[in-house]
Amino acid sequence: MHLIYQIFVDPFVQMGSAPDLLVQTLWEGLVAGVLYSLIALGFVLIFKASGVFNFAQGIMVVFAALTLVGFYEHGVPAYLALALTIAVMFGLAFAVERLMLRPLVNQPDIILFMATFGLTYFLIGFGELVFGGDPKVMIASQLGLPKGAVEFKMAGGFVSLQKIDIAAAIIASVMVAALAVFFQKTRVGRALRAVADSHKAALSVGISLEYIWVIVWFAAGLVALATGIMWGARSEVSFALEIIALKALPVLILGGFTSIPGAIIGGVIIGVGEKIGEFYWGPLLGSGIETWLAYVIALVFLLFRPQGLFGERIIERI
Amino acid sequence: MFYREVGQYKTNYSADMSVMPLLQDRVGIGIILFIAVVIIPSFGNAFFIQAIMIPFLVFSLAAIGLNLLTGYTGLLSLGTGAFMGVGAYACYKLTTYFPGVNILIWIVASGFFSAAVGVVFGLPSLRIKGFYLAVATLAAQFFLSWCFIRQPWFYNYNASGAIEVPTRTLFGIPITGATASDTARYYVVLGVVVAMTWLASNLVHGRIGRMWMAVRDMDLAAELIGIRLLRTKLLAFAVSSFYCGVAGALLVFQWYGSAEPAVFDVNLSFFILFMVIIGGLGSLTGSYLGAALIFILPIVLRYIPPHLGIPIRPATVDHIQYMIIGALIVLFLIVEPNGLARLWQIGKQKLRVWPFPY
Amino acid sequence: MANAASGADTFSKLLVRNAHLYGARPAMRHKDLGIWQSWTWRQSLDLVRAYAVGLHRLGVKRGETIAIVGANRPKLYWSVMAAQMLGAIPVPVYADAVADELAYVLAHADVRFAAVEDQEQIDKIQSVMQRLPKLEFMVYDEKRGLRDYDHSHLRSMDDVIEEGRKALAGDPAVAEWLDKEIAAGKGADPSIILYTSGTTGTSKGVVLSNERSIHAATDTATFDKLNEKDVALAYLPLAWVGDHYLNYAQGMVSGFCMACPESADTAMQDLREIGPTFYFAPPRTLELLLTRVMIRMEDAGFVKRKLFHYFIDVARRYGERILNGQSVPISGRLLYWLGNILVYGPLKNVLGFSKVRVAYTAGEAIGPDLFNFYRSIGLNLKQLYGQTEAFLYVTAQPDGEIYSDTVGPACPNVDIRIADNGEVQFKSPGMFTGYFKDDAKTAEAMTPDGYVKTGDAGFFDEKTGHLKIIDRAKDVGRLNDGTLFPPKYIENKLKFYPNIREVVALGDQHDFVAVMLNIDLTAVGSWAERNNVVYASYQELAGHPLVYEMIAKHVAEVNRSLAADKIMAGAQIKRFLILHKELDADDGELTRTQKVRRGFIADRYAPLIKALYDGSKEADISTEVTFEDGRKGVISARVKIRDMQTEPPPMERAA
Amino acid sequence: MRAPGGPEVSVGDVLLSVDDVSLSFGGVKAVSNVSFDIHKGEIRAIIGPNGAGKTSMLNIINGFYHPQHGHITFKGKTRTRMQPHEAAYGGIARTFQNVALFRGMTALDNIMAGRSLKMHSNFFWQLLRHGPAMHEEVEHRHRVEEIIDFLKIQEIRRVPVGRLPYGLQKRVELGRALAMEPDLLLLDEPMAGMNLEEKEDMSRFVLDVNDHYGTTIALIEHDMGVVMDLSDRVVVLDHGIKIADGTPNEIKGNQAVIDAYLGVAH
Repeated sequence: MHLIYQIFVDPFVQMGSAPDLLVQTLWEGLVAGVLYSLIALGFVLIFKASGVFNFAQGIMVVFAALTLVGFYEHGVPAYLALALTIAVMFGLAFAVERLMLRPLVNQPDIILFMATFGLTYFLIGFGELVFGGDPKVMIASQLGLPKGAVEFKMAGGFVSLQKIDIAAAIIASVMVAALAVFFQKTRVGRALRAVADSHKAALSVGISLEYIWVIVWFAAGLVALATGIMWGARSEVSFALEIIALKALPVLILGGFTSIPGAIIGGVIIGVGEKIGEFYWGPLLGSGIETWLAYVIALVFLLFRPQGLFGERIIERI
Repeated sequence: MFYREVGQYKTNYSADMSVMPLLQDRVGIGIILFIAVVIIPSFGNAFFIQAIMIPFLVFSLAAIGLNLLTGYTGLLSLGTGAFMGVGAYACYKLTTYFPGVNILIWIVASGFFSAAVGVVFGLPSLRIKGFYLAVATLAAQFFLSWCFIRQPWFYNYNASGAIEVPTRTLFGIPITGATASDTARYYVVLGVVVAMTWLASNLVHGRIGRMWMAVRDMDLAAELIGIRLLRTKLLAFAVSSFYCGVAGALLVFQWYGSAEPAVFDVNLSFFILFMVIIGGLGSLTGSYLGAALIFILPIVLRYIPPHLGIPIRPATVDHIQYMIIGALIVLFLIVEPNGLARLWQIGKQKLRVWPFPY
Repeated sequence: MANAASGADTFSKLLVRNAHLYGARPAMRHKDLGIWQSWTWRQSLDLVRAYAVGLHRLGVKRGETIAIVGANRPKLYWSVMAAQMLGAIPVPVYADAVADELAYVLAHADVRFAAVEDQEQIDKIQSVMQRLPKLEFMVYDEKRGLRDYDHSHLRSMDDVIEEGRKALAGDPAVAEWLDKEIAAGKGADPSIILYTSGTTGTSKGVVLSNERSIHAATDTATFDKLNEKDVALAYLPLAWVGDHYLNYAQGMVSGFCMACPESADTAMQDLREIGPTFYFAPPRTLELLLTRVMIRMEDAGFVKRKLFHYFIDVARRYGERILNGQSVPISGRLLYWLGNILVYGPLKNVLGFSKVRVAYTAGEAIGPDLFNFYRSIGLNLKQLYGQTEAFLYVTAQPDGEIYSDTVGPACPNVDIRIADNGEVQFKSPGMFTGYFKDDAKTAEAMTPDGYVKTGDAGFFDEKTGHLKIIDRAKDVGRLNDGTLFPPKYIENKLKFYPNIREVVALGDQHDFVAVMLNIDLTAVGSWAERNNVVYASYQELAGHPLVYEMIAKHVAEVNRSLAADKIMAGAQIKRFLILHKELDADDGELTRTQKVRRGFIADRYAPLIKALYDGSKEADISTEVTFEDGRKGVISARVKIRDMQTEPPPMERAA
Repeated sequence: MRAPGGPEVSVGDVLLSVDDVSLSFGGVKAVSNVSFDIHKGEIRAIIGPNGAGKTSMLNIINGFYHPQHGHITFKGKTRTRMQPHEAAYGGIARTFQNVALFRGMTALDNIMAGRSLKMHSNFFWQLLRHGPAMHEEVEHRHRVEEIIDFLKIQEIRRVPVGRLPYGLQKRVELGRALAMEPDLLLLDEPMAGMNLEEKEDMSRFVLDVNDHYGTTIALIEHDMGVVMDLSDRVVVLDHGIKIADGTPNEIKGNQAVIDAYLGVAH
């Protein structure tokens, strides 16, 4: 009886009694969600274009962030460092296509999936070798990202929004918009969508798969960089970040592997749901439930919509 | 070349359908078993038995478990680590509650617990497929490892949060815990692993194996020839998790001796998955080969530089090791996507038709 | 085993004896439904008894003939046994015989019954029914496709056997009656009629008697120490004396197991599975096999290939001597031992020869290289000489006395003499009792003092005392200048080249020797691939200038070897051509045992022969061909003719 | 052993009847108000131009799709929502337009898999591969070998089907269907993409199956020649609507059919 109360009543009472906390939590969730979305976005881009389930997306975030900071630490001016990092990400995309995707073309998905594991390990090793294992501070301010927080009163309490978070939200939305345009308007973008349907189609558009893959991985790299900067600015740059890649997976289930809007909305749902759950229900289950809550949400969701929020409906033919 | 198949003809179906129709193969297995049972314990040093053979066998068993699910039934799972955990903790709890009962029984029994858990988390497999399912299994992974960390009941409220393996005996000889000799533990592991491998090969060579592979190769067609998809998939989940569970129990009770929850995190799942892929999907032999490669490679990499007298900081070794393993995995996938098992087969075929090329 | 055989003077009695001696040992195996179905001697006996009773109920009577048509299948062998048990005379017919030949044999043998393999044979027979007024009833093995056939004169063997079994079970009197029937069989009774595929004209029915067959088989089985533990693969035509002697008769006498392949095309695989200990193959089969081996080795990796050729060379040097138990340097033994592990052993394994204890080849001369190859890798291959009229064996090579160019000394209890005209004549235990319904021909084939004329020309080699066969006596002709001309001798020399499949040598009553030949599509084909010569058909490849070049080289070599031999020097080849089509049994150019039908070819290819001798560079020819499905068609071509240099006979040899 | 479900139907009676069945995918009508029946022991052809809804029809019959309207009566039992495996147990087997074999398995295992629904030995015997489990394996292997012999595919027994040429794959697939000892065999374009010789073989096999096993057959085929030779009765679909039903000869003359094939606008 008491338990029932604890689960189904008490949390909502709390929410009602302290709306400022609720808003605060929602905001936290939203921001976290945005970052999940960004990573998920990286996955979706690659999955759409090459059917590769890119496990390395998470590590690419870390790698990008580390490279950026690394350059800066070696005395490279912040914006130049940024440019260089972008160049590095392109190099990475190029190398991946050359050394990994091309030789593995037409292999079963699971093999490519495994290959991205290999990539992950390689990048971890490489990153630690070059930049060392210890955490670094993101050069947020040097990149002109705002500091501090805006606070405003609300229902007898405070709600404080980190400027950096606001920036994150904005940048994320800008990126999504940009990508949307890229997909809808540009020739490559259209080819890309064609690839998602069938590789032959892409070729008929007259663009080589190799080229498309490089572009896509590069795009994913950029997204990773952005994510890295944001996330790094909020906490710090270290391989601990890798875990957020796994956080992004339930987002994918929710949004569908091939849907960009799905990734965004899924991200927000997961982010918010996670924070709310952790904050209001966590205590009675013992804290730390956010490690799996996201998955359980996604899983339950899956049982009703196997193809995710926006994924194409699967009509089985035979 | 060593194969002499002339005159090895079958006059009845049971002989024709035996798992190893060729005499030479049976002899080969015999030799391997002899080495495992007699040579290694009598000549292998403590390090070899304790730090290489025991874990190798345990991981092989886990790999077989995952292979039954992913390789034979085509269901990708990333929850292996957790299922192993369930086994380990189940065994731990069982032996704390019933110290009297022989530990071997509990090791096997713990398999049933992970089987049950496996079935629960396998339920979604009816509706969802491929990577969606893989991600779903991650739910199991994270939820369970969370339990191991956050629910003190699992580790008897130890301050350390780790589980300590008590000493248990078989015929008066300690086979678990601090006092158990390497050899004793080795024999227990060997016994269990060999027996379960035999059972697994029986399964996959029979009706159930065919049903699993049918589901893997084309589930719609499978359904239309009267195979019930959910049942078949759940059975695969159950059997697979059972194997992983036992492997997990062995891992803690016969190898580590004590374990933090962290042991059974998602990385273990990936580790086992590597073994299966590199070893070869849908091959029991492959599971062993994969386990050998993935488990032993790092050890080798770790011990080579010192022997070559190259002075490197251990941290650096770590990093380089990561890079090499990563690169090797990619390289290997490029060279032989079908895994070591395939190479093994090709080699065997060559020997069979020797001196001819095909 | 000889003594064991004594007492039993008919095959039926032998079968009974075997059921007692080797009751639980396998008598018959058959690759069917994926596994080797097996029957022990006891089971065979029971089955045959039931079958015999069943046949009797259908009206088969003592002394009657019954046709056996089909491939090597247990049920057909049992048909033979069942017939013999009733004192009826089985008449096996080649499964691939075209309706026409089939009609001739069945009519000539006045069969009232036929035991056939399947629908195909039944259709064939029914298509010539009007020529077989005597044929009343057919029993078949394969039910498939016969469901809606009129069964008033048709039964499945299974039913017949089942009926017999019921009868035997139901009434002990039947069993007694059958025992009497078996006892009633006399050694002198004919046991079988084998129709010779006769190199010339239509075939004759060679009648063999129980006791003679058994006597002969006993002698040779003893000679080769065959026993109940041996295994033989019955893959050669069941109607051919070779199969009936080597597998059926010797099997019955020594109680070994006869294994039937799943089908003709799986024979190779089945051979490998069953691993026979007693093996027979005509030279052309061995040749085909060797060619395949060499071709496959061509595709092997460099190292493997080198290894292979090195050790094959080692084998050539020591293998044979080791097999003959002669002295070999220790180093040689060592190398051979190594080679045996690396090459010979595995090779014999993939070919299915690992367990072969005794292997025979016969039918035509075998190339020394070919013969020595198999012996050198440790296959105890031997030659025998014989013919249907002798129930196969006349001479055979005993272990340890093996020469590629002889056929060995007379078999035990065989008496051989050479007539003045060089013809080989013999008296043997197994010799036939006469041609069926043809005393004239029988008389013709025998000498007044009871020797059989083989029709082969030959002589005893002084050195070895073994018999050497050059050619058919009547085929040995003379060129216009009087030089001796044994066509076979020349043809064989050419045929020993893997590239040459078939040869017809001409020269009798001509000024010089000329040959027409077939290239071997397998060998030349792969040669063409390696030298990227493109071709669409046999005809195109045969006409290719490069191919002519290659063949010309072979012919030149043959001329050289002919020149080396004084009497043959005059018979060198002056001109040759490559035929535009492969000689084929379906067109009547070859016999069913793949021997060349000279007379027939002479008029069929008259235009070419004319061209060969009138010096023209090429000639047109069009020939009618029969396709597998029996349809006929015509192919015509322009065939090139090639002139050859001849070598002068080396004087010092002459001296 | 006959499949369970429904009383035995004797030759000539209605084995299966399709009553007023309609199926649509999100607005697109695949089949609308189609009715026809299949008699025990006959060979029934379903023909029609591309997109006529033939394959959908088969998918409905063996429960892979569920019609929104109308129902199927099989062996006297009427079902609207039948699961595929139920259909299989009921005695309906099926081959597919583009071969749906288990590519990773040998021809033998594929056909053995076809007998799964007839094998019942429990899990623990399976584990030991002994006793009942092994007896069962042997017994069914024997049945399967008979099919292999019947289809003349002995030499490819142990070849993974993925490596087989198309024609042989089709044959193996037929074998797998036969292994189920079905009362009703659905063949979806059994001769698609075959050369003349292969077509003749396949036609032979289809007739033999019908004759030898007495199996009722419903087949979709484009090659009119084949249809006319093989089938006892033909039903013609066009744009999901039944436009004709009758013996081959009746169909030949039918104006609607001719129009449909000449693509006269509707």
